[in-house]
Amino acid sequence: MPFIPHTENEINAMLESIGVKQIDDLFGEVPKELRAGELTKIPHGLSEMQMTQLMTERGAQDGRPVCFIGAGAYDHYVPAAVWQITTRGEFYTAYTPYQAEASQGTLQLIYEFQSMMTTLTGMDVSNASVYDGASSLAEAILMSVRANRKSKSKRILVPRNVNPTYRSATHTLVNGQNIELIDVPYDADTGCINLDALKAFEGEDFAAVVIQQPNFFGSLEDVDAITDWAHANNALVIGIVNPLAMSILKPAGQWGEAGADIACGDGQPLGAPLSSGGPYYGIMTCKKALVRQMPGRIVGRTVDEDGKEGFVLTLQAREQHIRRSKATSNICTNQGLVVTASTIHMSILGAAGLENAASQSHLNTASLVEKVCAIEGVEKVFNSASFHETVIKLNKPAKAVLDAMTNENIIGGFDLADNYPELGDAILVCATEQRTEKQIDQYVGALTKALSEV
Amino acid sequence: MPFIPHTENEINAMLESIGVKQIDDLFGEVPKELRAGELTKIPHGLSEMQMTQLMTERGAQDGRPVCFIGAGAYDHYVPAAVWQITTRGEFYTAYTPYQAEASQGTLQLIYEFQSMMTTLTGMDVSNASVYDGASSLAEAILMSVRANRKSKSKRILVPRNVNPTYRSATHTLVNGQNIELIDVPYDADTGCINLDALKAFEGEDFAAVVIQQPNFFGSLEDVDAITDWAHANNALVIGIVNPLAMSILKPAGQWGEAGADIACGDGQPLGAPLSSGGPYYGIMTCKKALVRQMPGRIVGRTVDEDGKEGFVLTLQAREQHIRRSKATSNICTNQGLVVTASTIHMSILGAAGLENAASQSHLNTASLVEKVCAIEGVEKVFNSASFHETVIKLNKPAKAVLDAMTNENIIGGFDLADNYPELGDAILVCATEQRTEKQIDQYVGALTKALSEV
Amino acid sequence: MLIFEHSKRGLHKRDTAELKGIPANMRRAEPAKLPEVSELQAVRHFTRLSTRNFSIDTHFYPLGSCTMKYNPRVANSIALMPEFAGRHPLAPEKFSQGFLGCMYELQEMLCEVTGMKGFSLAPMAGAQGEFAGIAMIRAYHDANGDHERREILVPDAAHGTNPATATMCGYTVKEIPTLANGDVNLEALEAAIGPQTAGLMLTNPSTLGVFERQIQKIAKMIHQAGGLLYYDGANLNAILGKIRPGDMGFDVIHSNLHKTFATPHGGGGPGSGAIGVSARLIPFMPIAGVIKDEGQGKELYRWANKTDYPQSIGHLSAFFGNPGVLIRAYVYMRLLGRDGMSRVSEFSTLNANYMMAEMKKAGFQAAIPDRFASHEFIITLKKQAKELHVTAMDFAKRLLDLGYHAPTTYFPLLVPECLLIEPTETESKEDLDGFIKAMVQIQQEAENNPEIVTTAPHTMPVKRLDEVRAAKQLDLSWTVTQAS
Amino acid sequence: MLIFEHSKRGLHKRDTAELKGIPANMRRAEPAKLPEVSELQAVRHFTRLSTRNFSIDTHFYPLGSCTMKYNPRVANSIALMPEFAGRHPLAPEKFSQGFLGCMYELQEMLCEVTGMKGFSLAPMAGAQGEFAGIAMIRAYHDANGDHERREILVPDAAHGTNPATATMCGYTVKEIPTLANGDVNLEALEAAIGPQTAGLMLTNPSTLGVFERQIQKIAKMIHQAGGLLYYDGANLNAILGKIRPGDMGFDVIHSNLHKTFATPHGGGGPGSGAIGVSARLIPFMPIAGVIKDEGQGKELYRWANKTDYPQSIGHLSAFFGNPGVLIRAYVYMRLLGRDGMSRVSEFSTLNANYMMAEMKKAGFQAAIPDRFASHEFIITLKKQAKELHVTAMDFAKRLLDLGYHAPTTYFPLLVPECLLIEPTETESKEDLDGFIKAMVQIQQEAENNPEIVTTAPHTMPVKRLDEVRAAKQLDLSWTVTQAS
Ligand SMILES: Cc1ncc(COP(=O)(O)O)c(C=O)c1O
Ligand SMILES: Cc1ncc(COP(=O)(O)O)c(C=O)c1O
Repeated sequence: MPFIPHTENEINAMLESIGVKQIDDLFGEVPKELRAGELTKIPHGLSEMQMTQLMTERGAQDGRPVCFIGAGAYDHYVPAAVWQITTRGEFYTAYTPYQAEASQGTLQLIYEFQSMMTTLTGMDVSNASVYDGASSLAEAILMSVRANRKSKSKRILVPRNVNPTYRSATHTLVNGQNIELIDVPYDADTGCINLDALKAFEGEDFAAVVIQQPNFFGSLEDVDAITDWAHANNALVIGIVNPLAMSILKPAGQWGEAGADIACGDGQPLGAPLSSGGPYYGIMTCKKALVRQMPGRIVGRTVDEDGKEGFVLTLQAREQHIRRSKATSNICTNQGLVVTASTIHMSILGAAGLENAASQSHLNTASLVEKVCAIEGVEKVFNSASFHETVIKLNKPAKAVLDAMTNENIIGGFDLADNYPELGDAILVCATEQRTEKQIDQYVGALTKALSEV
Repeated sequence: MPFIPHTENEINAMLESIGVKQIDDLFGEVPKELRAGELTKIPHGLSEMQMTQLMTERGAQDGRPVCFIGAGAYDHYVPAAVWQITTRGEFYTAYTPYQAEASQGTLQLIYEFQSMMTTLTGMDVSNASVYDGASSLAEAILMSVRANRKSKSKRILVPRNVNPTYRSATHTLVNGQNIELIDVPYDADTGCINLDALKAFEGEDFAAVVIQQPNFFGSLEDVDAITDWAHANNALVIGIVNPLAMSILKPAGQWGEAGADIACGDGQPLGAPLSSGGPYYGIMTCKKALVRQMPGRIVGRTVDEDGKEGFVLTLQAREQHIRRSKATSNICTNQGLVVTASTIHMSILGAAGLENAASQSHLNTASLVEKVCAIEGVEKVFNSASFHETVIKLNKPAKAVLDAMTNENIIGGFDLADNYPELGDAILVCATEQRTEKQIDQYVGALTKALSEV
Repeated sequence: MLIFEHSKRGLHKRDTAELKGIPANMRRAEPAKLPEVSELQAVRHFTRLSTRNFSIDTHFYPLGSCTMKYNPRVANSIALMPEFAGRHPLAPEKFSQGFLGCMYELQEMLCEVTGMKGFSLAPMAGAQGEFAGIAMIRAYHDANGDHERREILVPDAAHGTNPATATMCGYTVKEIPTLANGDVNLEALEAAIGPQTAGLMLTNPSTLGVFERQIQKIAKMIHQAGGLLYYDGANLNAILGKIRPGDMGFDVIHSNLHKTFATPHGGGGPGSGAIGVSARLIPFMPIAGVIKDEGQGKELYRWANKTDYPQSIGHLSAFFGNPGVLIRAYVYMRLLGRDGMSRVSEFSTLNANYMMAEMKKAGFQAAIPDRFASHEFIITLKKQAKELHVTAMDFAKRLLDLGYHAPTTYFPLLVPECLLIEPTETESKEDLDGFIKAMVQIQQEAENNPEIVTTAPHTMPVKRLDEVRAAKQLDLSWTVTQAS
Repeated sequence: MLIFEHSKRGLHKRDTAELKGIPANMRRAEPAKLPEVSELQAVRHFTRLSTRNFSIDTHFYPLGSCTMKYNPRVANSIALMPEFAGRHPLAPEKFSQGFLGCMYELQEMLCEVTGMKGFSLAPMAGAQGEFAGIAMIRAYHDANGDHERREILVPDAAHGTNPATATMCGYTVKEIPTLANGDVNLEALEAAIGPQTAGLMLTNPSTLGVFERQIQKIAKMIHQAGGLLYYDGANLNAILGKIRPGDMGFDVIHSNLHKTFATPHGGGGPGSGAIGVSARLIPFMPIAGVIKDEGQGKELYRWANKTDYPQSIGHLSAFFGNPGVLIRAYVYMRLLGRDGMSRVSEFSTLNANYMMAEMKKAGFQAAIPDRFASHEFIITLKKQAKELHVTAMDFAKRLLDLGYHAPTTYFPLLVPECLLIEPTETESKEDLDGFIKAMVQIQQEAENNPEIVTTAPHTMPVKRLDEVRAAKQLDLSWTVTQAS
């Protein structure tokens, strides 16, 4: 038992100090009938070596397929320094920085993170993360309902081209508070929201309008027009953004005349490995006026008794450990370690590095799309501008084609059938900056083959 | 150029401070004809991402075969904590601890390492490493020539069952100083040195006798008898030991009546990955009386001005940076990082952990040998006691058999033909504690198949 | 110095590929003002920053209710293996059997060790586990047409996330008082229960560090009233392998895998608040869980979907929770194995009781002095505060100087001037003794030289920070004042 | 506290398999007295120890002659990839093409950037590279029957490894004096050369931080006398990509890959002292090098053996040097690429000259004030030592307090009270300026309050240590005094 550092002698000395005969006596208050028997379904312990062998086998079983899916999680390159420093014990094994003086490392880092998020999104303030992109949307919606002074409505306009699991998770998370999410249809040609669709809602009362930029199809919304429309209709604007895309796209804080009110999204593209879907982190930024409605931890810069600069958790009166049932949210543990990685990632890459990764991903996807659309029976679905992700349509059953492509060790795209049956055999594809020309050509080969065989 | 942190503005300011127009002016003293042209054979720079892709490909090309070779480098398990801590920047990117006050981390660690090496080998003192096992033998031999007060001889008895590359590297390294290495034959039945073979040398003058325990064949020498014989003949005893084996075998300091005088060997089994042969490190330990003849860095415990305990490099008057042409050795840079890993490795495993790894490796090899010797045409070569490594003989050409086994992703053993042609189609096999029963059975299957096909 | 202050405009070269097809009006006009530093500057900055933290790897960190135990390094190296770290969440099953197999086994092990019938790994922290649990309770009542149950009962000792969660689920919260001996006040509970009761949230052992002895009675009372029982598993470490929440009668529980199962807290997260349910709540489980389909002599693992749980409360996240955390917890559980589980609770309980005994002997006042502690216990310093004007916070700050992270302060709220001390099973007697010695030293200082305590810490990178100023003169991000 | 002092006898359980077939008299009677600690105790101990070090990742470290530049983290992660870290040195070629391909390309790149005709990666540090080089010189003369050449010439500015190496190879050493301007004294050299001359070992730029301008003349003198020229490549960083030792006329060189090519120094090593040779020395190269066989349209890489180099000086190590270091150097070179090489020497030279210029302006005395510095330069504090009784060592110790690692002190031996300062190209102007500011501060302290300097350091874990005691009362290892 390498994790328990007690010798027999010590155990005896400790029991003696307590005044009991054996450890079990310490559980004397527990009713006998509640004592568990042997946990037969739990296997016997493994040594670290055996565990490593087992997981090496399990890993090998899954292999390392070449990935052309994005759909909310993107295979970007992360410099080696990022996780080597992030996993230093002092970052990796610290708790939430409750004792500020003994946590200046994490606190300053979060302050720097907040600064990076605000410049990237063009917003005024940022928190230290919520769980993920979906939960950031839910929290943003709850926040907008609390914050919108012009509307008492609990209704939120949510376009259908917003990430479908974000929509369903948000439903789960806000539903208890009687908040209603109203579908807004997308335009069949562009995949985007057009103002005509919104006009249908004019005159009604909404707390907020959600815009995802780029939207789930990778298409670029006319964020300026939608933002202005929302504000004209007394609704707040919640932008869901891809933070890497923010390095090249107009930041949410600059949308329309007044900018988005809240920008959220998933921080994964900034240094988090794909890792089967998490841990990532949810971005939450907003205008200054809304800061007291923001959930989650926030770090502020202040001074110590000697006037020396230092950092603390601040505005804690919003949080559950102070406000309990009246807190802005129940969130306590957030995604600190990934925030740490992300802050280091952004520091190493800088704006130029992010722009390079974004533009190269865009170029790779464009190249992929151009090449596959040259194949008979493959075409682009939407004619709008897009960023680094695109919907293509096949003339054969998408599921079967994607299955066939796995034989070439390729994950060919995300099948849209479950969420958007109206699109037919459509798949969402993405080639990040990590995809080489050779891999793109392999994709084209595998797709061609699959289409001919299926 | 991510490793050069200068902006154009800064470069200009710096040039101005120096008083030159351009960087090239700083090379003005260099004769024009010595200026290099374009280095056309060096490829253009890669990004970190491209480099990672390239090396991932190269790595995949070599795969991860199942390894049944030892022959001086052993595939033992290294706990994950070892290299995660070893590669912390403060250990990884520090220089040799010349400024003691700013290097207490490394210095204390080396002191602890020296302590571990002495208890493991049973010797009095240890240095902070030399390059590897082979260089440790060469340095030990040079040391014995300097240290032996009873003999002025430059002749050393080196059994033929000492690791053949150790012998040839040692020849290279000591040859310039007119030191002569004299072969001692091994017994054909046991693979070991017997006293009869040594008796042939009685009456001659030798500075030292070398004993490898276990020897290159994995066989166990009668170290007590050989040590006593050597001492009786005024020769010092140099033990080459496998430090993992030292956890279960009689330590060199206890061989015979008086113990070995110098124990050396390769530290690889204590936490160094196989890594194609290095970096490992050479162990150097000796009796206290010989410490001033020992090459390499040595750390001592002392006190500071306030009487507080601290650590420094000591006995530096032996070293080249002080003694120059009269130094005990030219060694300067050693294998510090691997020593760091090894110290952490031994701390995590403890004596019990080393014993477990050693005994399990021994058991696995025994099991492998038992199973393969049940195959028609396979037999053990030596009848001596052995530790975790054994020579087996095949009734088919060894090279061809080993080649065939690679098709099953197995490295089947080390072919002894080049170094010991007298043994015929013999190979040296080893199954460390990392080899599973399943892998051992795969070996048996692959060998059976290979023998039938070749 | 901030990383931004090392930044030099113009250092990074742009090598941006053409942004084909993106109209100018959708583009960014000015680059984001991220720092421009060399890789060495970044590495050095963050390496140095890291050393301004206390952590498990550097310090004893007895933060009550947080279970700061050793986070095995092998769990990290396995989670970062390229096959796991590089796996896309939507990868087809063909490329997922190794990973999903681990997740399935993790679910099974969690069921076994908690006595629950089903487990979902979806929640991304304890609070989200609570949310999922309470949402399921609500879905259950709704499915029964039981719409009038609008209230969740919460003992006043509960963690703040409990009432906050109930609110988030649309419930009102009624607080139940706790007796001086740490047990729930049954009379008050009796009085509070009614047809409006949806359920009770309970931590057992409670945050007061004692086992709720009346748990079976409480469970009966709630169940008889038609309510359900929620177990806040933050304190599962105290009973792991010895007592199972399912056997106590709980209907739904969350387990903070980042506490009990030793995944790192990372300066704030990530976590996992995996939830277990009794049979009647299985249909309501969140998506996603892993299902094992057997057939044709082959096992196939896959993610559950809406059709597996038709009454599901739905998704909780964009994908499937925090698999990188789950892998670490899985590794930890497999390392411990069957027998290791109960050793966790045994030794964490031993450590806590030993510390409490020694501290009592040294003159400190335990909040509940006459009972055994669970894996944590409370010291109250109200005497010191009153007589010496040295508060629990002062003790906490002074501990930092002496090389120990402070215990949790001022929680639970009902004990004045309290320190909630949780040593965990991975700390050695040597470190426990060192901590006690430090506390004794501070007590002496408080008596003889109180200023050294009340102005502590003295050896940290900063002294006590002005929190009021932080909240009033909000400075939440760096802004360029000057280009260089 | 030593790790041994945390140890508790009886903590570790023995689970030793039967030692079948090993006779009792060959076994260990008592277990080795290694520490018995928990994994957390070990992790915490060594994590804490690490923070008692200065390092590149935490501090500016301008240690002259040591080229302490940034060690890219990606090189580490690649070297530790399981395919490379797990590769057995004797693995068959079939499982080695990826690795050997890298090594082959590394040899080729080193040839190109140094102007040599062949390269061997075998030597495990600079000193072993020197050994191999001088051994080859000896083998060459021996092969020519030139047995009377028994002397190696070494300038007095040379690093201690040079004379030590010559001795190890069985040569006698003759020192050649250096002029005040840093150049070799040609008259003295002329006088020293003779039929006994086997060769000359030279560092260029020299350890005085200036380029040896007469190198072509020196090469001619040595070659005409039948000697060979050895290049100590420790200072290759100064000329990388701009000037090639091969073009200067050197016959054999070593390159400290752990310096110029940014592999970490690891608190003492490991290194690589790869050696390059001119055509006439190729037959004598050590084993092993990587050879590319072409044929049947396929390339096959393999290790060289004795038959490839029949006159080889032989093996230098048990296997093939330090491949883990070589991989890191390979990664670094590929990252820099063709154009990056000369940027290394340009910016390391710029940094050194800028620092020298600024320090001269601040009143410090450069050892060779009228010439350009190479990538390093020397400050002499003999005036301060004489007038203020503050020595170079005092300055060095005080620098530690101010957050800078000290430069190399008292080397080269011929400059009194010297600091050899090598900033390297990866340090920013910000850090250079900070260092200069610290030096100015120390100078002021030396004038106004010398004691603060002469008793420095004050902020390190220990004050100045008693080295005399260390050497006299040898305490080189911990011994059990008491079992616990
Ligand atoms: C008793 C208790 N319940 C719930 C939680 C919430 O868990 P999390 O922080 O993972 O959301 C905590 C964590 O601090 C806790 O201590
Ligand atoms: C000029 C010079 N030559 C040779 C060496 C020896 O190199 P190594 O330490 O790698 O053996 C050094 C290293 O300190 C050096 O500075």
